[in-house]
Amino acid sequence: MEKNNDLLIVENLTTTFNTERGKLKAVDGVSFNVKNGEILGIVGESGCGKSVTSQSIMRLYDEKKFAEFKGKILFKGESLFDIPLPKMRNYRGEKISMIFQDALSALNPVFTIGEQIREPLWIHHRMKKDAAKERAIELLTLVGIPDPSKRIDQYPHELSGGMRQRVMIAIALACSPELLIADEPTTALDVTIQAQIMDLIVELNKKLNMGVILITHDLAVVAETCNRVVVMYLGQIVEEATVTEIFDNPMHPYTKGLLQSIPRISDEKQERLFMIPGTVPLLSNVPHGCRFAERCKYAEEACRQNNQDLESCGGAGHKVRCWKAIKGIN
Amino acid sequence: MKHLLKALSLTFLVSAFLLTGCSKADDTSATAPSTTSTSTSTTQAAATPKVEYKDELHVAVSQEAPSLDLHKNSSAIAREIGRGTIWEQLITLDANSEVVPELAESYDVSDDGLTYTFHLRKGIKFHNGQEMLADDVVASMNRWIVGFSTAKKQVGTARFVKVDDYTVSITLETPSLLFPSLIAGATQPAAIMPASVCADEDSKGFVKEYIGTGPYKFVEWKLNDYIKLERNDDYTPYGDPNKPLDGWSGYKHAYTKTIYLHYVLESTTRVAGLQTGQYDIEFQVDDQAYATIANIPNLKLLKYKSAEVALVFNKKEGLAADVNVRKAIRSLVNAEDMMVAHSGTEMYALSSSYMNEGQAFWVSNVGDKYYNLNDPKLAKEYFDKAGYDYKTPFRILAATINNFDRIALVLQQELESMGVPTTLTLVDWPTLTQFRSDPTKYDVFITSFGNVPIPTLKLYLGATWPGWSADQTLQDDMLAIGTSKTMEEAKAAWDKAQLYCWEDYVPVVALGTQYTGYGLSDKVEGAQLFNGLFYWNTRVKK
Amino acid sequence: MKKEREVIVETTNVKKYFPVAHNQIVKAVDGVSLKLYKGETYGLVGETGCGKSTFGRTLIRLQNPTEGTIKVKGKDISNAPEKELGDLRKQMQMVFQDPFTSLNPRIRIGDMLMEVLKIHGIGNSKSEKMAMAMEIMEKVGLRTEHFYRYPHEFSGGQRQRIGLARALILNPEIIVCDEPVSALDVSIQSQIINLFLDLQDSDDLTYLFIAHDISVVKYISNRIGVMYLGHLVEEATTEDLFSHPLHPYTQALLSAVPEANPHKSDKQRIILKGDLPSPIDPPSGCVFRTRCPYATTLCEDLKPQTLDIGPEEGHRVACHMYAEKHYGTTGAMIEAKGKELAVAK
Amino acid sequence: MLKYLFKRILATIPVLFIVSIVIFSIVYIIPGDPAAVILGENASQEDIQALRTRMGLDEPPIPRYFNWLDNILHGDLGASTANGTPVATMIANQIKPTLNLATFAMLLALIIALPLGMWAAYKKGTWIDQAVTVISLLGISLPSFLLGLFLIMIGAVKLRWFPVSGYVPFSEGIGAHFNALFMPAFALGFIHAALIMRITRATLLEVLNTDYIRMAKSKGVHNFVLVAKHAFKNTLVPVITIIGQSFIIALSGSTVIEAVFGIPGVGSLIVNSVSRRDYQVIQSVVLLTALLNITVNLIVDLLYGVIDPRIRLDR
Amino acid sequence: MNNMKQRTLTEADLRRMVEIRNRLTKEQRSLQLHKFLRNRQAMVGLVIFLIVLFAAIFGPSLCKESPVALNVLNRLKPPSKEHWFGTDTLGRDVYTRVIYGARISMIVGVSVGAISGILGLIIGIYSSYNKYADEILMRICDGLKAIPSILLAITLMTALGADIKNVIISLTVVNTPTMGRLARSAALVVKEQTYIEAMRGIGAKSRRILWRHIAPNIMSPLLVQMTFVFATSIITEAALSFLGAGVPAPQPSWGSILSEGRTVIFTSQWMIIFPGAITAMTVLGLNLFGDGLRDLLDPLSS
Repeated sequence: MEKNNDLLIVENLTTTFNTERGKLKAVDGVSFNVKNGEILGIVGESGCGKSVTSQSIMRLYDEKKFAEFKGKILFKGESLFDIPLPKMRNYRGEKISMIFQDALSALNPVFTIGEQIREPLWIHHRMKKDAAKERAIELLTLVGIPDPSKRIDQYPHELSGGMRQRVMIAIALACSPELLIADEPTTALDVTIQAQIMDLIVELNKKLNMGVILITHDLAVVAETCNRVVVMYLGQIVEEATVTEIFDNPMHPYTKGLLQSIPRISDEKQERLFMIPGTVPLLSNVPHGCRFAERCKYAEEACRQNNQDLESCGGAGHKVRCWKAIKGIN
Repeated sequence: MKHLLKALSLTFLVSAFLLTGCSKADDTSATAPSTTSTSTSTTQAAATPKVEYKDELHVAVSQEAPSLDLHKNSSAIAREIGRGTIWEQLITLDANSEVVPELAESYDVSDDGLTYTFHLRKGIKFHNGQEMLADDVVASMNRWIVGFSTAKKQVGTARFVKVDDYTVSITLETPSLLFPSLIAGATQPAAIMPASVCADEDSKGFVKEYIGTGPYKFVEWKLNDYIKLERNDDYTPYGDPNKPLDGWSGYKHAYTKTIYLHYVLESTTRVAGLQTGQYDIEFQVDDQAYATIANIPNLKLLKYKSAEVALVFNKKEGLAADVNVRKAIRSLVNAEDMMVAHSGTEMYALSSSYMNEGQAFWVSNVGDKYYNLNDPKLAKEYFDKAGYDYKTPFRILAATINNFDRIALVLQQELESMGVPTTLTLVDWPTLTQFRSDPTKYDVFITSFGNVPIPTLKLYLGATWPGWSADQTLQDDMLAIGTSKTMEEAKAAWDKAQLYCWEDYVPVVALGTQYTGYGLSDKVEGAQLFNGLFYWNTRVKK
Repeated sequence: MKKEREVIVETTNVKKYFPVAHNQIVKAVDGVSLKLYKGETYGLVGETGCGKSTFGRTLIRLQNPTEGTIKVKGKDISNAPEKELGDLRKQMQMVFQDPFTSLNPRIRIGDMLMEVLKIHGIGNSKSEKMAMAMEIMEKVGLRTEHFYRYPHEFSGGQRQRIGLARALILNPEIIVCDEPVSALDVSIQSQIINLFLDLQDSDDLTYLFIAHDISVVKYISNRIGVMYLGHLVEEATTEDLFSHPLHPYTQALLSAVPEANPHKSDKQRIILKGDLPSPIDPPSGCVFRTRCPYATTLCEDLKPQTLDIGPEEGHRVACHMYAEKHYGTTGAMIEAKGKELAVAK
Repeated sequence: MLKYLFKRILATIPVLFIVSIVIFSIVYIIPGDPAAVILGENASQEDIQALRTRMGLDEPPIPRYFNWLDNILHGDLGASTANGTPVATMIANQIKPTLNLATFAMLLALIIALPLGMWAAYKKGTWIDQAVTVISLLGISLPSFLLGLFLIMIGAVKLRWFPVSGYVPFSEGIGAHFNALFMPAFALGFIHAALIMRITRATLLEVLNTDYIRMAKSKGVHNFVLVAKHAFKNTLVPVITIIGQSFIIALSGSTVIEAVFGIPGVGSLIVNSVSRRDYQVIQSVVLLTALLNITVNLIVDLLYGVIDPRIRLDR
Repeated sequence: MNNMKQRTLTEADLRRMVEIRNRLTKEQRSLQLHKFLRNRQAMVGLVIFLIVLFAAIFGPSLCKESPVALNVLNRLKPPSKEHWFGTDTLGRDVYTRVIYGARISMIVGVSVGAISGILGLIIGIYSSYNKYADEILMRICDGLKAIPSILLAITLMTALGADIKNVIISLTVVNTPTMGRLARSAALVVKEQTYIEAMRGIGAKSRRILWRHIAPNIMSPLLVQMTFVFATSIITEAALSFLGAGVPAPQPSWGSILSEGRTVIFTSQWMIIFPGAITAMTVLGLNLFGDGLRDLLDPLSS
C-alpha cells in the first residue's frame, strides 16, 4: 500500500494519566493506521485502552495536569501532537469527528438538537443560522430521521435511543470529516436498532469515503462491518489483521479465547463455552512480561519474563504479540 | 452565546452602576461630619447670627413605645416623645420639681384642700385647629384618671367638671396636698387632647388620633422605623422667650422644623450613626456606649439621674416572705458591684434614698446605715435566724433588658459564695411582667423605678403591686404622706416610712441611682434635660 | 420436549400495569401465559421496554400482578399475602442484572449470606450458618477467604457469583435470571454462563433466563419466548425458533443479530421501521402492526390469539398470518374470536 | 403548565394550614401578657384584665385559632396592638425592605459567586481553587452580625462611604437606595455567596466530566464557550436550587441584618412583635412569610422547567 | 433435595475466620484512614475540630478561674498575663469563658446535629416507605421549612424560655425538616437499588430492610449534613444570642460572649476578636471536615 493512502498513522502511542494513586499507563505503545475509506475496528474488553486511544487522537484529555502523551499521531502526514491546541480545535469536528456510546449523555440535554448540529457548522464554517439550519435538516435526512424540520427544535430527551444516536452521527458528519471515530456507538441500543445504526455507518462510510475507527467490545459487530481489526488487551495491541484473517485464523491466545467464548447464533450448541480464566488485571498492577500470560493456558516461564513486541506474522498485514504464535508453536 | 454576552454585560453594567451610585451618594453624606466647630454654648451661638441650622433633627431610639396614648401607658419612651412636645398639661414641673402652670393660666385650692380649680389659657389651639375649651380638658383629665390607676386610687370617684368654658374644677373626697404634683409629673402624663379624640377609642381602648396642643404635631408613626414630628406653627408659647427652659416649663421656640425619632435596635449601630452624623442625638445610651462616646471628640454626653435600681422581694410566698431573709440579703449585697455591673463605672450613684436629687425635696438618707453593708457574716446571722436550711434555692427573677440580668448574676454570685443555692430565671420584659405577678415564681426580682414627683407613686410600696408590700404600718405611713397638711409634715412621714422600710420591713433593697445618658453631636444646641431629654428648643448647626 | 415433564410454574394471562401521572397506565406486561417445566431453561428475549424484566419480577412476586394467575407447583401464589410467601421465596430466587447495585455496599458478603439464612431460620448456630455460607461460596467459585470482604472489593464477574450464591443458598428450584451476564465483559460472560449450566446440572434447577442478547439466550435455553410490548408473541423450542421463526417480529429480531462470522455478511436483514410504541398507549389490535411489514387492517382491528402452530408441537405464535392455517379460514377465526368475546362477557 | 400551577397552589393549602397551627401553638404558649406590656408599670390588675378581655385573650385557644383563621380567610389579618396599624399595611410596608435587601444580597452573592465558583472549578487543584474554597468556607463560618458590625466600623465609620443604618426607599432615589442597602446586602449575601460558590464549583466539576462536554470538545468548541455555554446552563439547575434556598434563608436571615442595620423589614417586625407580644402580627406575618417562601420555591421549580427542558412540569 | 453436604466448621476454622476478619477489618480501616489522611482539607478541619473538642472536654480543668466568677471592678481589662483574652463587662476572664463556651457551643452543636440527624433518619426512612406517613411527615416538614428558620427559633425560644435545652430544641426543630427531606430523598434512591429488591426477593421483612439495609446506606449524606448542621448551629446560636434568645447568662456560649462583646466593639475589641476568631475557626474546621467526610464515606470511591 502506498503511504499517502494512510489517513491516520498512530505510532507508538502511550497515554499516561496522573491519578491520585500515581501514574497509570492506560495506553502503552499502540501503533496502527487507518486508510482512506476503510473501517478499522478496535476490539477489547473494558479497560483495555480502546477508548483512551480514540480520545488521545482527539487530544480530549487535559494535557496540563491529567494526561501525558507520547509517540506520534500523523493525520494526513501532520503530527497532531505537535500542533498548538487552537489548531487542534479546528481539526476536531471538522476533519476528525467522534461519536460516543451513550447518546443520551453525549448530547447536551439543555440545547435543542438543531442548536447542537449547527454548532460545528458555525465554529468551522461560520455558517449563518438559516444556512446552517438548512444543512442540519439535510444532515438529519441523511442519517434517516423522519420529519427533520420538526425534530430540529426538539430536545435530546424527546427522541428515542436510536434517533439520538442518529442525531449524534449527524453532528459528527456536519462538516464532512475525513475520519470518524465511533466509540461503542451501539452498545446501549437494542439489536434491531443496532442493526439500523451499523448499516447507517457502513453506508455513510461508502458514500462519503471517510475513514472510520469503530471501537467496540462486540466481535460480531466487527465481523459485519470492519475491514481490519485491532485487538487490544490491557493497553496494548495484541493482534492486528483483516477481519477475515482474525476470524479465520486468530493467532493470539487472547483473540482465540475471545472468539471461542462467545456463543454464536448460527453455530450448533456446544456443551460448554470456552472460558478465559481469571479477570483482567488492574492497570495499576500490570504483570511483568506478557500481559496475558496469567490467563493464558499456553503460557510458559518465558512469557512471564519478556513481553513480545507486535510483529508481522503470516500475510496481509497480520501482526501478533505472541512469540509462540510467531514461531508457529500451538 | 448571545444571551450569555447580554447577561454578562448586564451584570457588569449593574455592578458599575452600583459603584458609581455609591460613590455619588457618598459625596453628600461625607460632607456632613466636619470638625470645624468646637463651641457648644448657646450664648455664643446666639452672638453669631450667621450660624445656619438644619431643618431636621434625627434622634436614634433603642425601643419603640407600646403605644403613644399617654393616658393609658407609662413607658418612658412614649412619655419623652409626647409630653410637652405633642401634648401639654394643665400644670407641669419646673427644674425644682415645683408645680407650675402650663395650659392653665393658674389654679387654686379651696381652703379645705378638697377643691382644685384650674383657669385655662385662652386661645390655645389644638393641632386640628380647634380651640381648647373646658370640655376638652374635662374629657382629657377624666380619661386620664380612669387610665392611670394611681390617680384613680387617689381621687376615688371624684372627677373634673366644667365650670365655664375656661374653667374646670375637681372636688376630692379627702384633701391631697400632692394632687397637683401628681397631675404635673405623672408617669402617665395628663395630656390634654380634644374631647372628640378622647371619645374616639379603638377596640382596645386607645385613642385613634394623636392630637395635642404642643409645639410639635404628630405626623407619622411608621412602625419599626420612625416617628415623625413636625413643628406646629400655630403653637402658642408661654413664658419668657429670652429665658431658658425651666424644667418642663418655659418658652418653647420649636426651632427645628421636623424631628425624626428613628428606631434602631442595635446599640453599636446607634453609636456609629451618632459618630458619622447620621443621628444628632442618641437616646438612652447604655453603659458601654457611654465610654465610647466619651472618647469621641465631636460628641458630648448628657446624663441625669433617672431611676432607682432595686431588688424587690416577694413578700407573699417563698423564702423572702420571711423578713429575716430579706434582712439577710439587705446585709449581704454589695451595691457598688451591682451598680457597676448594671450601669458601668460612670452611670450610677450610690444612694440609699428611694427618691433622688431630681426630686431633691424628698431625698432622705435615713437608711444609710443599712445600705451597702456587704457583710456576709451578718447575712448569715439573719439567714440562721430565719431558720434557713441552705438547701432551698433562692429564686432570682430578672429581665434581660436594661442589664438587670447582670445584677442578678452578681446577686447570684454573692449568695452562692455564702452557701445559698440559687435559681436564676432570666426572661424578656413581657414575660417578666407576667412572672412577677405570680407569687409562686420568684423570691426576688430586679427592676428600676423611674423618677416620680411624690413618694406615694413609688410602685413597690403598693400593697397590690408585685412584691406585695401589704404591711399595715407601711401602708399607714404612706397614707400619712398623702394626707399631710404641709410639705414638712409629708416629708417627715416619708422619712419615717423609708426608715421603717430599711430597718424593719425591707420590702426592697435599693441599690443606687442609675443615670440615663444621651449622646449628642456637638452641633446640637438647646436640648433640655429634665427627667428625660426634650427637643423643644433644640437645633442642629449645619 | 416430552409432554410428561412436570410443570413447575404456570402463568395464565399475567398482566402488570403501572399507574403513571395524569391517570395514565403503563401496560408493562399485558397478558402473558407460559409454562416452565422442571429442569429446563426458558429464555425470554425482547428489546428494552418489552416487559420481560417486569414479568420476571412479577413471577417471583416482587410486584403483585395486576391480573392473572401464577401457579408454582400447582399452588396459586398470585394473590397470596406477603406472609405466606416464605416458602415461595425459598423455592424461587432471582439473580439480577447489575452486579454493582445488587449488593448492599455496606455489608460483608459472608454476613449477607448468613443473613439470608437467618431470615428463613435455617441453620441452628452461627457456625452452622457460616459453614453453609462458605459452602455456597465455594460452589459458585469464590474462595472462603472472601467471606469478610465488601462487595466493592470484587470485580463484576465475582459479584455476579455472589449474587448467584445469595440466590442459591436457600436451595431454590427455580431461578429467575434477569439479564445476568449483559453487564459483563465477554471473557467473564462465558465463565458465568458456564457456571449457570453447571449449577443447573448439579442442582436440577429451573431457569427463567431473561436477556436481550439472543446468542446467549440461544446458547443457554431449551425453550425461548419472544416478547414485544408486554405480549408474548412467539414461543418455541430453541431449535424450532431459530430454524422456523414465525412471527414477523421474531424474524426481524433474529436477522438483526450480528454474527461473528465475516463470511456471512451477505445475509438478508430485515430492518424494522421506526421505534417501539409507547406502552402507555399501545397500538390497537396487534401491538406489532405499526412496524410489521405484513400488517393488514385485520391486524388493526383484532388482537391476534396465541395459537399453538408451527412445524413442531409447542410452537406458539400470536399472529394473524397463521390463523388461517390454524382455523382453516380467516372467517372461522373471527368467528372463534367472537365466541371467545361472548364467553368473556 | 397551568394545571401544574393549579396543583402546586392547591398543595400549598395543607402546608399553610400546618404553618398556621404550628405558629399559633407556639404563640399561644409564649409567656407574657400583651395587655400588661401595653398598659405599663402603673396599670392595675383590673385594667389589665379589662384590656385582656377586650383583646380576646381570655378565650380558649381553639375558638381563638378558628377566629383568627376565619378572619384571615376573610382577608382580615388583624391590627397591631401598638398603634393600631393593620397588619396588612405593616406587611406591605415592611416586606419591601426585606425583599429588596434579600434580592440585592442575592444579586451581590451571584455576582461574586458564579464567576469565582466557575473559575475555581476550571482551575481545579490550583491555588486559585484553594483560595476560593477557603474564602467560601470562611463566609459560612462568620456570624453575620459580626460581619455587619465590621462593615459598619469600616464602611461607615472609618471610610464614611455608606450610611450606618436605615432604609431609603426606592422612591427617594435609586442611588441612595442602593447606597443604604449595600452594606446590609453584602453582610447578608456573603454567606450565600459562599454557598453558591461551593455548589457552582462542585456542579461544574461534575458537568465538565460528562460525555456531552467531551462531545462538545470533539466538535471543536473553544474552552471558554465550553464552560460559559455548554457547562453553564447545565450547572444552573442545582445552582438555582441553592439560590432559591438561599433566597429563603436570606429572607429569614435578614432578621439579624435588619437588627444590625436598623432596617424596618419583616424580620425586625417579628422581633419587635415578639417583644411586644403582638400576637396578631406574629401569626399573620409568619403565615405570610411562609406563603412567600412557598412562592419562591414555586418560582424556582418553574425556573427549572425553563432551564432544563428535561424537567417537564406537567408530568 | 439437593446434594449439598452439611459441612461443619472446626474450632480451627473458626479461629482462622476470626483472624481473617480482623486482618481484613484492619486493612479496610487503614485504607480508609490512608484515604482520609491524604485529604489535606479534611485533615486540617479534623485537627481544628479536635483541638476545640479537647478544649471543650479538658479545658475547664485547665482553667484556674470560673467562667462565671464576677469581678465587677476589674471589668473590661485588656489582655494581660492574668487574663490572656482580657476581661468582659462583668470582669470575667474572657479566656476562661471562651474555653467553657467551647463546651456549651459543642454541646449545642453536637446535640442539634445528632438529634436532628436521628429524627431526620426516622422521618426519611418511614416516609420513603409508607405513602401515608410520607404525606403527613412531608407536609409537616414543608410547613416547618416554610417558616423562616430564625423567626421560628426566636418565637420558640420566647415560648419555651431561655435555656440551653430550649436552644437545642429550637435549633433541632429548625433543622430536622431539612434532614428529613435529605434522608427521604436518599432513602428513595437506595430503595430503588437492586439489593433492596434482592432482600425482598429473599423474604426479608420491612423492618429489616428499612433499618439494616436502607438506613446504613443513607447515613453518609446524613452524617455529612450533620457536621454542617453542627457548624451552622454554632452560628445560629450566636445569631439567637444576638437577638437576645440564645443560651442565657451566666453560661458562656460563644454566641453569648460575642453578643455581649459587640456592645463594646469600639473600645474593647478583645471581647470580639478572640471568641470571634475561635468561632470562625471551629466552624471552618467543621465544614472542612464535613467535606472530607463526604469523600471518605462514599463506599464506591475506594
